[in-house]
Formats: sequence, structure tokens, C-alpha cells
Amino acid sequence: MTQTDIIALLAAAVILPFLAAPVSFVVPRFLASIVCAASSALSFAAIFAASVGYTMDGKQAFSRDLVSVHGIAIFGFTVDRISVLIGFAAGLVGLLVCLYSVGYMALGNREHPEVGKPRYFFFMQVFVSAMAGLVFSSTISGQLFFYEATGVCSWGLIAYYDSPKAIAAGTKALIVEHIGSLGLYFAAAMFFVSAGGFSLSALGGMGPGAKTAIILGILFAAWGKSAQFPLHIWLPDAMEAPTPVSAYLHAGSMVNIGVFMYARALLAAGNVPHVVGAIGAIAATFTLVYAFFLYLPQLDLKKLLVYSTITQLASIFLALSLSTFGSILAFDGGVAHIFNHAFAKSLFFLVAGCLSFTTGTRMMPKLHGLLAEMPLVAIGFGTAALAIAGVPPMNLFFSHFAMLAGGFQASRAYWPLLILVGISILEAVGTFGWFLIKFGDAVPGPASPAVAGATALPVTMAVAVAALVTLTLASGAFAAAWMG
Amino acid sequence: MSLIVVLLLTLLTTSLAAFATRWLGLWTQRAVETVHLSGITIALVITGAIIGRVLQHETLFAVGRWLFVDALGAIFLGLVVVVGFLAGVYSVGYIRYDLIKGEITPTVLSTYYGFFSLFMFAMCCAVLSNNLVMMWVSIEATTLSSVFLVGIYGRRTSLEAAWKYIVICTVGVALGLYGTVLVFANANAVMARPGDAILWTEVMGHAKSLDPATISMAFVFVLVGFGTKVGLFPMHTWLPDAHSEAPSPASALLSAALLNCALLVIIRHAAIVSQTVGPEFPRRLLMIFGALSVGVATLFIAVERDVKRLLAYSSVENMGLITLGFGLGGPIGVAAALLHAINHSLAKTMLFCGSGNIVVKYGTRDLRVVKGMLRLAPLSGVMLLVGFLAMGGIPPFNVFVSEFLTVTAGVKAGYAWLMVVCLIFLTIVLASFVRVISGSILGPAPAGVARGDPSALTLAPLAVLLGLMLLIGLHVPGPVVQLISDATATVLATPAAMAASKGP
Amino acid sequence: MPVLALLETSVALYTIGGAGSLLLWRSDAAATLFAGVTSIVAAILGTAASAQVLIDGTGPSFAAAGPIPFASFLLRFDPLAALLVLVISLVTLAASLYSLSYLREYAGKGIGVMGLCFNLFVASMVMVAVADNGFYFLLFWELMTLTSYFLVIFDQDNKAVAAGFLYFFITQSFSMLLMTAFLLLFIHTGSLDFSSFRAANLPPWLGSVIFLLTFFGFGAKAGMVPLHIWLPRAHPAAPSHASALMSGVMVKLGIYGIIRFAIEILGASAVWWAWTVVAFGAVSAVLGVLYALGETDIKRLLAYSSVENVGIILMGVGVGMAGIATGSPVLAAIGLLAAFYHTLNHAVFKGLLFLGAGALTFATSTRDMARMGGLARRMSWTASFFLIGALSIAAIPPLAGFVSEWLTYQAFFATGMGPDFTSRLFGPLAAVMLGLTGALAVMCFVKAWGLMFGGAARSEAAASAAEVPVTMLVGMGGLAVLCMALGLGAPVVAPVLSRAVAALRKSGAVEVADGTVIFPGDVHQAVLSTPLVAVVMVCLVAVPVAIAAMHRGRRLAPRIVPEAWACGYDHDARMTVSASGFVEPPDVMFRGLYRLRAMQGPVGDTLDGSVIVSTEAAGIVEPLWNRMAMWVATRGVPFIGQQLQVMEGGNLRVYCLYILAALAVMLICVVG
Amino acid sequence: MNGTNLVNSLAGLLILTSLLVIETRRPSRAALLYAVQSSVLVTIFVVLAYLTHSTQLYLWAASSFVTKVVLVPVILFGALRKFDTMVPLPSLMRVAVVVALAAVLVMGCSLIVAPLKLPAAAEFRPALTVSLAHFFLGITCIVTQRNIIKQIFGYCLMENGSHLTLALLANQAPELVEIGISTDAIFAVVIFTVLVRRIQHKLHSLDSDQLMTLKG
Repeated sequence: MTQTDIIALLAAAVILPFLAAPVSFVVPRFLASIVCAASSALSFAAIFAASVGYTMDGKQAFSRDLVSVHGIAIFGFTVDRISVLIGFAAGLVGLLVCLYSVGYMALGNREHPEVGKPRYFFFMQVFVSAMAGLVFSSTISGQLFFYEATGVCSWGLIAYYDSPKAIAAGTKALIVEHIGSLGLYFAAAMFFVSAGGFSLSALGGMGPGAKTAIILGILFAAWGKSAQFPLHIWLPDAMEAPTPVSAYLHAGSMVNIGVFMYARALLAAGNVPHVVGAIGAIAATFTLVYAFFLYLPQLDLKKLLVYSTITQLASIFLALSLSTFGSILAFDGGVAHIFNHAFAKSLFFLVAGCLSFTTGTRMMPKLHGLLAEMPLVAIGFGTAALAIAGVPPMNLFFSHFAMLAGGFQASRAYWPLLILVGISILEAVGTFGWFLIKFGDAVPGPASPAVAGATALPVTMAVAVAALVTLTLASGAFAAAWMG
Repeated sequence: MSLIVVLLLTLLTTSLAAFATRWLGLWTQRAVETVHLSGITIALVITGAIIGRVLQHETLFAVGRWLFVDALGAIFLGLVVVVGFLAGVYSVGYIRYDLIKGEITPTVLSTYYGFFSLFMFAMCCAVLSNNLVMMWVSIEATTLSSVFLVGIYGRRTSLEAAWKYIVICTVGVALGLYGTVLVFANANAVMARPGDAILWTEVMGHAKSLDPATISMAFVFVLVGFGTKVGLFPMHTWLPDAHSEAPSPASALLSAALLNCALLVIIRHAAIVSQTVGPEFPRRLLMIFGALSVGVATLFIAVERDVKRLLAYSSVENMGLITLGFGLGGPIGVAAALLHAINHSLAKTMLFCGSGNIVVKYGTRDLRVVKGMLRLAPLSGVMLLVGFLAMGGIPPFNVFVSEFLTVTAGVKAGYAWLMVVCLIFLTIVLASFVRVISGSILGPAPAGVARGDPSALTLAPLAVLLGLMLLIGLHVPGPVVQLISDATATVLATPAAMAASKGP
Repeated sequence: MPVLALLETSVALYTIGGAGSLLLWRSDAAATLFAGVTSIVAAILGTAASAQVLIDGTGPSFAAAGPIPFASFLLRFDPLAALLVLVISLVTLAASLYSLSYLREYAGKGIGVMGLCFNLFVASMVMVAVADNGFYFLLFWELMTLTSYFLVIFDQDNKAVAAGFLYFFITQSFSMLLMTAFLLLFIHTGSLDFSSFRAANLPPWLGSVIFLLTFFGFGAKAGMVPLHIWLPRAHPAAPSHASALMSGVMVKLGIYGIIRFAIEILGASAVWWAWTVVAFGAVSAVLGVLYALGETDIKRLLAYSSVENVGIILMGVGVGMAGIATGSPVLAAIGLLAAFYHTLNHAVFKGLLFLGAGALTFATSTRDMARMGGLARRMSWTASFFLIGALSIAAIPPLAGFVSEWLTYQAFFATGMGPDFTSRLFGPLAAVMLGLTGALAVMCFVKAWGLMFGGAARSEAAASAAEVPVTMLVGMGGLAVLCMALGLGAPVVAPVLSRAVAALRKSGAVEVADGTVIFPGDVHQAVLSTPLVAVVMVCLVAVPVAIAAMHRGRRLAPRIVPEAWACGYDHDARMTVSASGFVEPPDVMFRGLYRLRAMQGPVGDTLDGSVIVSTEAAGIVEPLWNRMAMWVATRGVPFIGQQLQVMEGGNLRVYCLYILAALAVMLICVVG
Repeated sequence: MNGTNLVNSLAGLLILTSLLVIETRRPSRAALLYAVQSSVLVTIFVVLAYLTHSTQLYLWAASSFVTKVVLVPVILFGALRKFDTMVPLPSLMRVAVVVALAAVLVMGCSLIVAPLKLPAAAEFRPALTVSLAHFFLGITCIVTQRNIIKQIFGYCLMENGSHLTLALLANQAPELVEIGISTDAIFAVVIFTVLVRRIQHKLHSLDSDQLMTLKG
């Protein structure tokens, strides 16, 4: 497969869902969900084919500019190991979530019994498109563009149920993410001033001052998108969204944009000034501890998952930041963790969705004994919980280990970093304990009344959950091997 | 006969014909609409031809070089006519509702359309003028011709707004005259032919030999004077009143076309001053006014509850941003400002027209009353929603691009801190818009308001504008890019541009 | 078949067995059979492979790149690993045989899944033993914990879930210490391979740090006091065949880790390490047996007993380390030999005892010893096997436990004659502790056996108990035979183990056996011939019997046996010796130590309390940022806006003044 | 008294007349006074034309006479006469203060004019100063007077001031420019009066403080 073919495929992956999105408004309601699933499937198929092509070509990284004004590249695609990996995950999770939505947005849903409105599927597809665009973007302007686009999709989907709370939550998400994007605006502007263009590859050739300013700008934007303290406040409220949205946007892909952009910047920058790493690492550690602390009072399963997402992302930030102190392993581990976390956390959210679909509640005190009543959901719950707890053979173990190993590596240069790594290990223990308790509460034993009265699960939802269980079990070694 | 003259005559004739229809009795409405629509359509076509010529790197002159179109002028001419055309089409749909509701009589209708075309005529004069004093005259004429558009409903508040509008603007613009006269007097002293000293193109050519002290003082007068018309803080006070009281399409015209015309005058003077005094001086003044306008208008936006006043403050904010862009200078800054001028015009026309639909639907502009637009009038709701987001700087729409360019220019100019502050203000603006969306467009609909969108004539212009906004947001069309880059060269007075603007 | 192939086949079979069991989840019988048979075969293969390595004294290794870029997949089947694989395989063999019938008790509760967990548990233990790379070691280590966790919570009741949590949490937390240690070595050597760890030239402080990290990390798994608290809860919660493996084998992997790291990789380079190990071992031994003594739940008792035995093994390891650190090969040899031997023995008899306990539960549906009684008559086979196990664990010659404890004593005696003061101080002290342990262990198992099998039945269930099915008996019987074999066959076994020790110390084997006698490294020290002891023991029983037989004819007529005299009351089942009554003297004597255990409660309360406080605090903090952000958005900015609105008061003339003001300011700036 | 001085003195007279316009109570009388002032302006134009031998300025004088002395006063007089009977609204400042302010304005404007290098108006610097001050006096009228009719006169005064400036500085500009400016002025006055009448009709008041419903 030539590079042009790969680029064409990726362009198709971006454009197809975008073109298909307005169709949701035209076709009858029951078809909209099918269209959505189909277009996301096509998009994923394109990404998949491109990934295969890329692998067959011996993983030759390359970039190609697509849109230029006056010879300045505004947008283009970069195909390399991190973009293909994360693009693959985003596409696949997108496909599974769209599939899941077919079953979820239905009258049988006990929490929100309604057939999905066209705008749900519209935003979903636009998001699929924007996500692909962002991940493969080779320019900072492209990133900014899609960053904002995903923010709008997030807003539209969070506010989907139109309740005052949902609308407020959507507004908050949009604004807070936009505040984050200011960093990206700034970084992009700095970028242009320093490099005279927007191609991220130019970052490597810049002076340390410009590099620092640009990466810090990107880091700030990343905090906004990845819900890091103090810009995390939108994410817990965003749980007003339909659960597939939470799974996709707030666990599987959108929140990963932040860390991904940071990773992309670090990769492009090559030698990064240590101050960036230090700021990133300290902030990440703080978020890590803070969000862990907030596990404790959560009764709503989705809320718990939110804080867990925040800590997971924080640990990726930590690893990526530490990688600037000279640890490639931390970087690889961090990126692999993005990949793995996408599957595991999406799975967990989809399980939460299954629970609210079948039982009408997400409150953990009401959910016991899943294994007795709904084995698949229970297995999903267990797999996801143990994955987040960092237990092998679930995927997060692999990347988490690599991140910690990288952290240790980095601390060779500056021993105080070991303190941060130590804190993150303690947090990992705490997370492990907490999710083990939740697992023990929810999965085994006799079914609680809410669980005993559960309705049946639609096939599409079951398929999505089963697929994600498999992925959660299998993706760890794959990601590690890919990154290495 | 030059195209320019044809354009102006078309508009003038349309205006007179529209006034004349008041004596047609029952036929008034149909006749005036026909006259109006054909007039603005012809104007649009001619403008297209003019811009086509300008794209061939040609500078058109007319009436003994008193009128001319260069790339810079072409951009603003295009804005005036395109906005005028779309707002004109929208007017037809919108004003019919006023007729139905009995807000106005058919006689008033012909007055409205007459002033509409006259207003456009005045604005075209302003952007086409090469004569410094005629620029002033035209700007003054725009005020006079639009006062009745503001006061057309004859309500207590609309009369008040009209009065404030005319008093503040005449006071302000009169100050501008001093600036103009100072420039002329100074140029006259330097240049051989007094007839040339009044021409902008000629003065530009001799700008380097003018007296810096005089010219800088002149620029202060120009900036404060025409700045009043642009709506820069603290001279913007007429703007929210006038914009909110005028019929929605007229508001669109005021906001999206008129402000730009005055801005063009400032830019033309700034170009001279840059030559004479050096670029630092005008840039600093523009930046100060621009930044202040952005900041103050943003805070007003945050508390405003009247949708049209909110949009008016947004105009102040955006004009501030454009001014800031010019102030930041450099090729990027100027290009960003020009692009933003285009983007703001499109977006603001769209929003003002959209707010017209709100008024049609709810009979009020109070956002505390307007609820659930999306449910009641889905198409208008969606378009307004998208329009607000676009105006807030969300991609893939156009405003995003120019805001981003402005920030880039700021960073490049070494004003990173100012850009951060600006970005924070822009976020507040976005937040306020989103608040409007979530409060008034989303959510449950109130009982007692009929469902359904207003007529297609009120929707089509919105859709067209939205399409244009999306187009520019996704990819700025080649001709626009070319115009902007040529205009940038003119503003920065690069040698090539100077040579090109030399008349016959 | 080459050794490695045997091992690989064995692991593959376990995995296949597990997977097959899961696929057969619809049919309990099929799942039981499939999982059982595959694991039996696998265990036989494992035994064969490890036996061969032990006999050869050297084993193969295997290297592959593996999917993980930062860790290569290395296996190393050295004698130490082989010993562990042997232990695993033997107990698995018995437990799998046993499970064929035992699992009937779990019919309808998901035997397919249990088969999966059980087989994977075994497989992961084998892999832990042979893994030679830090990452894979941890991977299998965690897998082992995970699968056993599922076995622990298999009953799905609150108690099991809580026990499972405690177990998993403690071992996982402490495995983080392991990971830290590995990663410290990793940054020092740039690789996670054990081989590079071995080659690392560590600064002493780092060595000590890593020793402490690994010691506590593995110690938690081994159930060393004070990290043992999970053990008496988790082991009893699992099904008995799994408990047998957990208690008999899995804790040994903790020991294995300590040996692997402290001795093989770090080279036992400091004496204080050795005494640390001994001290923890001694405390574990004494406290473990004391707590066992106080238990009435048979499986909990056995679990505490495991703590005790781990202590004994650790004492041996400690002595071995002291020997290496002080450069006395004999000391090292005996200490480690004792540890190895006891590792093997304890696996066998603890496996046997847990299986026995399982049999009792199977028959009586209770684990409370107070509700059993008189079972010797009803379940004579089980009783005999349990007796053998109990005697063995109580170190009664000539059974297995005796030999290893004897070796341990010898090790301490040798230490007592050591060159330096600390050795001479600690050696005898530890020997005294060991003696105390041994005595209490005897008491403990006399109590256990007596209460369960002796006397009258104390519950309906006990009264109607029946012997367990034959496969269970075969499983137990096999282990019982092994108990005897390891005792009597000590002269054969000891040299084999001694070669493993030698391989570990990378020196020639110290000769420890000659003919029927074993002697700990030095013939001048002490000599033990277990066959001779056996003969003596047989004679001790046989001679009185023979004498009685000779005098048979002069025997008095049998007396009428009335009801036992009970101070004039009718005899009552309640009057038989109770568990707590039996242990009252030590209870009183060691009150202080028992109080130590009671202190776990307050610690737990404090932890719970702090979690509650943190939860409340988090509940307060959570909305705080929200509120602050919202305040800025909904109050702060609009407040400024409202203040500004005053500026636009609507007065036209004021507006004109603004223009003038702007002009004035600008003019002043320009002119001035 | 040479021509230059004459111009400068006449300019001073402009200030005086404008103060009269500001302080007069009846609109009709103010319109008449405005006509008087405009004729002073026309005189200045004539003198200037004579001094500079500028034929264009004669034309300006003529057109100014038509527009400022005749047309505008007539329009104002006709439109506003009916408001003569209305109770006058209090001014923000007393006469004395306004006079003082005028003096201050003249001084301030001289500061503004001082740095200008304008050879065309070198000798008419005082007149230039006065023209600027006159302009600001017009604004002062708008700012200080509550009566909206007075605001029209304020505009007219500004107009005269700027016209004088134009004549002093830009007398060589093409005639058409002057016509444009005058036309604007006439239209402005017409529109002002129309609006005043409509406001009076709607509000029954000419108080600009009544026009304060639209705010921030």
C-alpha cells in the first residue's frame, strides 16, 4: 500500500462520518442509529486498513500536508506508531459504542426510555470524524480545530437529555474545555511565530524557550480536555450524558485527546526542557492524589468512573512528563496506557450503561450480585474493575508497569522524581483496593432486588460489551509490543 | 460609464423609486418589494463584476479619481453589498410580519425600503471614496440615512434610540472632520495641486513628507471621530440602543456593514499616519482602543438580557478585536483583522436576522422570556444555535480562524500577555453565548406560543450565511485570500502596493 | 522427553484443562473430570521434570523475545525452581485426585469456573517458580494471586468476599514493594532479567534496600508475622483442595522469593539480613502456633499452623544466609537444607491436613471442631491419614516433619558454635524458640485430632458422618505415604536437596548422607538415621504388644464398662474436653501474645475511621472547586459587568462627554 | 485694522453670538440669532476670500449664505416656533459658567493648535483657535442643555465652527466638497427637527433627561 493510499484511507475515515452525520436528520428515526453504526464502522474499517498498510510497509512514519495556504501547511496527516495506535483505539471504541447505542437508545431503556433523537447520532458521527482528524493531525492548527470541534460535540451530547442539569453540565463542559483550548491557541500562535508554520515536526528545531512555552500551552489545553485539576470540574457533571457518550467521549477517546496531544508534542519536540516535565509531573501527581481522594464518597458508579478516569489520565501525564527526563519507556508506556485505558474504561462505562438500562439505577449500594443475574455484565464489570485495579492479565497492568518502570528510569537523572513515582505507586495500591472492594460488592453473592428485577440486555449492547471484554484482556501485550 | 458609478446610481435610483411607491396605494407593498429586490440584486451583480476586476490586480477609478476601488475597498464594498443583499432579502420576509402585526403601515414600508437603499448608497460611497473629505461626508450621510431606519417603529424607545444615535454620531463624526481637514491642509501645503491633496491615493504617495505633529493630531481626531461610528469604547454608547431598536435587518446592516465603513476610514488614515509618523504611533492607539473595547464589551455581554443589545455589544467587542488586529500590525495582524471583519459581518448579519426570527416568534427580545426556541421553531433554532457558537469562535466556522490569526499576530508582535487576556475575554463571550443557547434555544418550550418556523424568506438568508461561514471556516476561498493579501499590502504600504494604487 | 518440554507440556496441560473446564461449564461432572484429569497428568509431568532436575542438580533455561519490548521472556529451571515445581506438582496431584469427588459439594455453583481458576492458579505458580525475568515474574505472581483470589471468594458470601479482599489487597500492596525492588534493579542494570540482577554490582545500601523490599514483599505472601493477617481468613474460605495448594504451596513461593533474592541474587551479603530473617521467622513460628492453638475452626487452625511453619522455614533460611554471610559453608548448607526440606515436608503434610479438613467438612458440613468428635470410628481412613499428617507436622519421628525440624535444630546448634558473638547469642535463642514451637505444635495437633476424631460425636452431622469417596482418600493417602516416605527416606532425599542447595550457593554439594544416616554437613556434629528411628519407634510400640501377647493367658476377665463417672451426673456430650478448655493453660500463659492478635482489631478500626473521615472530607472538597468556578462564572464576571452598566446610564449628554474625554486624553498624550 | 485682524476679531464675535444662541430661551429667537451668527461667518468668508484671493471662498460664502443664513434658520424657525410657549428647561450651568467655559475652551484649543505646522493658516492661528473652540462650544451646548432643541443648535454651532476651520485650512478644496458638507448639514438639521417633533409628539416633552429608558 502506498503512502498516498494510506492518506486517502485516513481522509475517508475523517470525511465519511462527517458527511453521514446530517443524514441522521433526514432518515426515519429507527434508521438513524443504523446509519451511525454503519458510518462509524466504515470509518474504523478505513483506519484499520490504513493501520494494516502502515504495518505492512514496515511502520514507516510519514506526514503529508493536505491543506496549505500560501505554502503554509494548515492541516495534514501524520502516520506514525502513536497516531495509528490511538487512532485505531478511538475508531474501534467508536464503532463499538455506536453499535451499543443502537440498543441503548431505545424504549427498553429503564433509565431513559426514548428512541435516540437525530442529533444524538449527528453529534456522535461528527465526533467520530473529529476524533480521527485530531489523532492523525500533523499540524497544531489542525489539532486546535478538532479540539474545539470535539468540545462542541461533547457539549451537544452532554446536554442531550435537555434537562436543566444536563444543559448546565454541557455548558460547563464546553466552557471549561474552551478555557483549556486557550492554551492551545496560545501554543499554536507561538508555534507560528517561532516556526513560521504549523507543522508539528518543526517543534524539534526550536529553541528551548519557545519549546517550553509551546509545550506548556499544549499541556494546559491537555489539562482541559483530559480533565486534570483544576480544569477537571466539567467531567463529573458530564455524566448527565447518555452512558454510551460517557463511554466514548469521557473515557474512550475525547479525554484521551489531551494526553495524546501532549505525547505528540513531546515526541515532536525531541529534547524537552526539564521544566516542562517538572510542571507536568507535579501537576499530574497532585491530580492523581486529589482524584483518588474523591473516589471515596462516590455512590454513583459513573461518578466513580469519572474520578478513576481522571487518575488514570493523571498517571499517563505523569509518565509522559517523566519521559522528558530521558525515559523512552515511560513515553511508550504512557501511550500504550492511553490505548489500553480506552478499552478498559469504555467497557466499564458500557457496563454501567447496561446496569442503568436493565435496572434503572447506577447507584452502587443498590447493585449487588450481578454474577447471579447477568453473567456477561458481571464479567464485564469484573474485567474492567480488575483492569483498572491494574491486575494482569488485564491490559492496564502492562502499560502501568511500563510507566512505572519508565518513572524509575527517569528518576535516575533526578532522584526527587522518585517521590512522585512513589506517590503514584501508593495511589495505584489505593485504586486497586477501592476497585477490589467495588468488585466484591457488586459481582459476587446473592442478587439485590434491583438486580434481580433486571430486564434483558439487547444483543447489540451485549456484543459491544463482549468485544470490549476481549479487548481489555488482549490489548495489553499488543500495545506494548506495538510501542516497542 | 464606470461600474462604480453604475453601482451608486443603481442604489440611488432604487432608493428614490422605493420612496416613490408610497403613492401607489394598495400596490405599494408589492411594488416596493419588487423595486427593492431587483435593486439589491443588480447591486450585487455589479459588485461582483467590480470585485472580479479588482481580483485582476486592477484599481478602478471613477469621477475624476474621487471614487476608487482597490483590494482594501473591494473587501469592504463586498461586505456592504453582500450583507445588504442578504439583509435586504431577509427584510422582505421580516417586515411582512410587522405589516401583519400592524406595527407599520405600507407607507412606512416604502420609507423603510427607501432609506434601506439610501443607507446602502451612503455606505458604498464611504467605502468607494478616494476623497478624504467625501469620506467624511459619506459617513455623515450614513448616519442621516439610517436614523429613520432606527426610529422606524416610532415607539418611544425607538425615537430615543434614533435621537441618541444621531446626536452622538454627528458629534463624533464632526470631530472626524477636523482630522480630515488637518490631513488635507497639511497635504495641501506639501503637494502642488490642491485637487490631489484631497485624494487618499495621492496623499499616501506623499505621506512621508507630511508634518508628523499635525498628522498625529489629525489621527487622534480621526480615531475618536470615526471611532464613534465604529463603536469603539468609550464612544460606543449609541450602538446598543440603535441596534436594538432598529428592525432586525436594519440592525444587521448597521452592525455588519456600517461599522466596517467607518473602520475603513480609520484604516485609510492609519495607513497615512504610519507613513508619516511611523507605524508605532497608530498601532498603539488602535491597540488601546481595540483592547478596551473588547474588554468592556465582553463584560457587558456577560450581563445583557436583551438579545439584540447583546449582539450589539458583541459588535463592539468584535470591532475592538478587528481594531486590535490592525493595531498589532504586521502582515498577519492586518490580514487577521480584515478576515475578522469579513467573518464578523457574516456572522453578525446571520445573528441579527436570527434574532429577528426570535422577535417574530416571541414578540420580545428579552432572553428571560424567550425559551425553547429549538422546539418551537426548529430551523431557526438550529441556525441561531450554530450561529451563536460560530460567533463564539467555535470551529469549523469562520470566526475561529480569524480569532486564531489575531492571537497569532499578537504573539508575534510580542503581546502574548495581552492575547492571553483577550482569550479570556473571548471565553467569557463564548460562555455568555452558550448561556443564551442553553437558556433560550434549548430546553422546554413555553406554552401558548405557536409552533413552526417563520417563512422561508426569513430562513434562506440565514442558511446562505451559515454556508458562507462554514465555507470560510473550512477553507478560506482563493479570491478572498487574494483580496486580503493585496489589501494587507495596501495597508502596510508596501512598495508594490503603492505602485499598484497609482491612478491613471 | 527433555525436561523443558515436560515442563512446558505440563503448563500447557494446566491451561488447556482450565480452558476446557470453562467450556464445559454447563456440565459439572464433565468439567470436574476434565480439569481434574488434565491437572493430574500435568502434575505427573511436572513431578517428573522437576525430579529429574533435582537429581541432575542442574536444569535448562529458555529464552524468547516475548511480546513485551522491555522484558524478554526468560525461564530458568534450576534446582531451586525445580524444588518448588516438585512441591507444586505433588500437592496438585493429590489435590486434583481429591477434587474429582470433593467438587460434588460445589455442584451448581460454577465448577467450570473453579476448574479454570484452579488450573490457572497452579500453572501460574509453576511459571512464577521458573520465571527468570522481573516483569514476567510479577505477571505470573499477580496472576497467581488473582486466580487464588477467585478461589477464595468462590463461596460468594460476605465473609469470603471480605477475606478475599484482605488477601488480595495485602499481597498486592506488598507486591508493589517487589515491583519497586525490581525497578530499582532495573534502573541500576538497565534490564529486568534476573541474570542481569545477579550480575549487578550494587552499592551496599541499595542491596539492603532491595533486600528489605523483597523480604517484606515476599514475606506478605509467605504469611510471615505481622503480614499474616490475611492468611487465616483467606485460606479457610477457599475450597479445600485450593486451600491445600494455597497453604501448602503458595506460601512457599513467598519463601522461594526470599531465597531467590536474598541469597541467590543479592548473595546474602550482610549478616544482619540473616538475623532479620531468623527473627521474623522465630516470631512467626511462635505466634503462628499459639494462635493455631486458640482456634476452633479446623481450617483456620491449619492456616495459623502454616504461619508457624513458614516461620520455621524462614529460620532455616536465615541460618543459611548467616552461613553465607559469614563464610561458613557448612552452616549455609544445613540451614538451607533444613529450609528446603521443611518446604517440601510442609507442603506435603499441610496439603494432607487441608485435604483432610476438606474431607471432614465434606462429611459433616462444618469446620468447627467443637461440632465434630468421634469421627475416628466413622471415617477411619480419613482419621488415619489426618493422624499421619498431624504427627508429621508435630515433628514426631520418624515422619517427615521430624527430619526437617531436626535439621533446623542442627542448624541452630551449628550456629551456636559459630565464630562470632551474635551467632552464638542468636543460635541457641532461636533453638529455644523452635523448641517452644514444636511443643506447642504437638499440643495443638493433639487437640485437633482428639477433638475431631476422639470422644463422642458432638453434633447431628458428626454422628451421621460417613467416610468420604475413594478418590479423596487416594489423594490424602498419597500424601500420607509421602509423609512417611519423606521421613523414612530422608537419607535419599537429603542429598538430592543438598545438591539444590549447592546449586544455589554455586559451590559443590556438602555431603549430608551416607547410607541410612544423614548428618548435617559434619559427621562430628550429629547423626540421624530415620530408618533406625523408625525401627525404634516400631519397637517401642511392638515390644509392649509382644509382651502382652506373651502374657495373654494370664489376663483378667474383662471388667464391665459402666458409664463414665461424672460426679454423679449423667454423662453428657458437653462434658467432653472442649477446644478452649484444652488450651486454657497456654491461653493463660501467653495472654500477652494473644492480646497482640486482639490489637489487630483497633488497627483495623483506625483504618476504617480514617477512611470514613477521608470520605467525609472528600465529600466536602468535591463541590468546592465547582462552587468557586461557578462563583466566578455566575457572580464574579456579572458583578463587574453590572458595575460597568452604571456607565451606560442612558444619559445622552454624558455619552457626549465620554467622547470628549477620550479626545482630551488622547490629545494630552499626543501634545504633551 | 488689517484683514487678518478683522478675521480674528470676527471669529471672536462668533463666540459671542454662539453664547447668545446657547442662552436664549425661545427656539424661534435662537434660530434668528443663529442666522445672525451665520452672517458673521459669511462675512469672515468674504474677508478671507478677499485676503487670499480665492474665488472658491467667494463661492463658499455664497453657498453658506444660502444654507446657513437663510435655509437653516428658516427651517428651524418654522419647525420650532410652536415650542416657544413651552416652559423652558433649566440649564446645567449658569450663564457665567458657560462664558468661563468658553474662555477655557479657547485657551485649550490654542494649545491644540499651537503645534500644528500649517503654512496656509499661519496668520489665522487665532481664528483657527476660535473655530475649534466654537466647535467645542457647540458640544458644550449639547452637553449642558437638557432641551433637545438646544441640542440641535449645539449641532449647528459645531457645524459653523467646523465650517470656519474648513474655510481657513481647506479653502482650496474643490467646491463640491463644500457643497457635500453643507448638504449634510441641511439634511441633518431637517432630520433633527423631524425627530424633535416626533419625540415631542410621543413624549410631550423636550427634556433629554426623559430619554433615558434605554440603558446598559
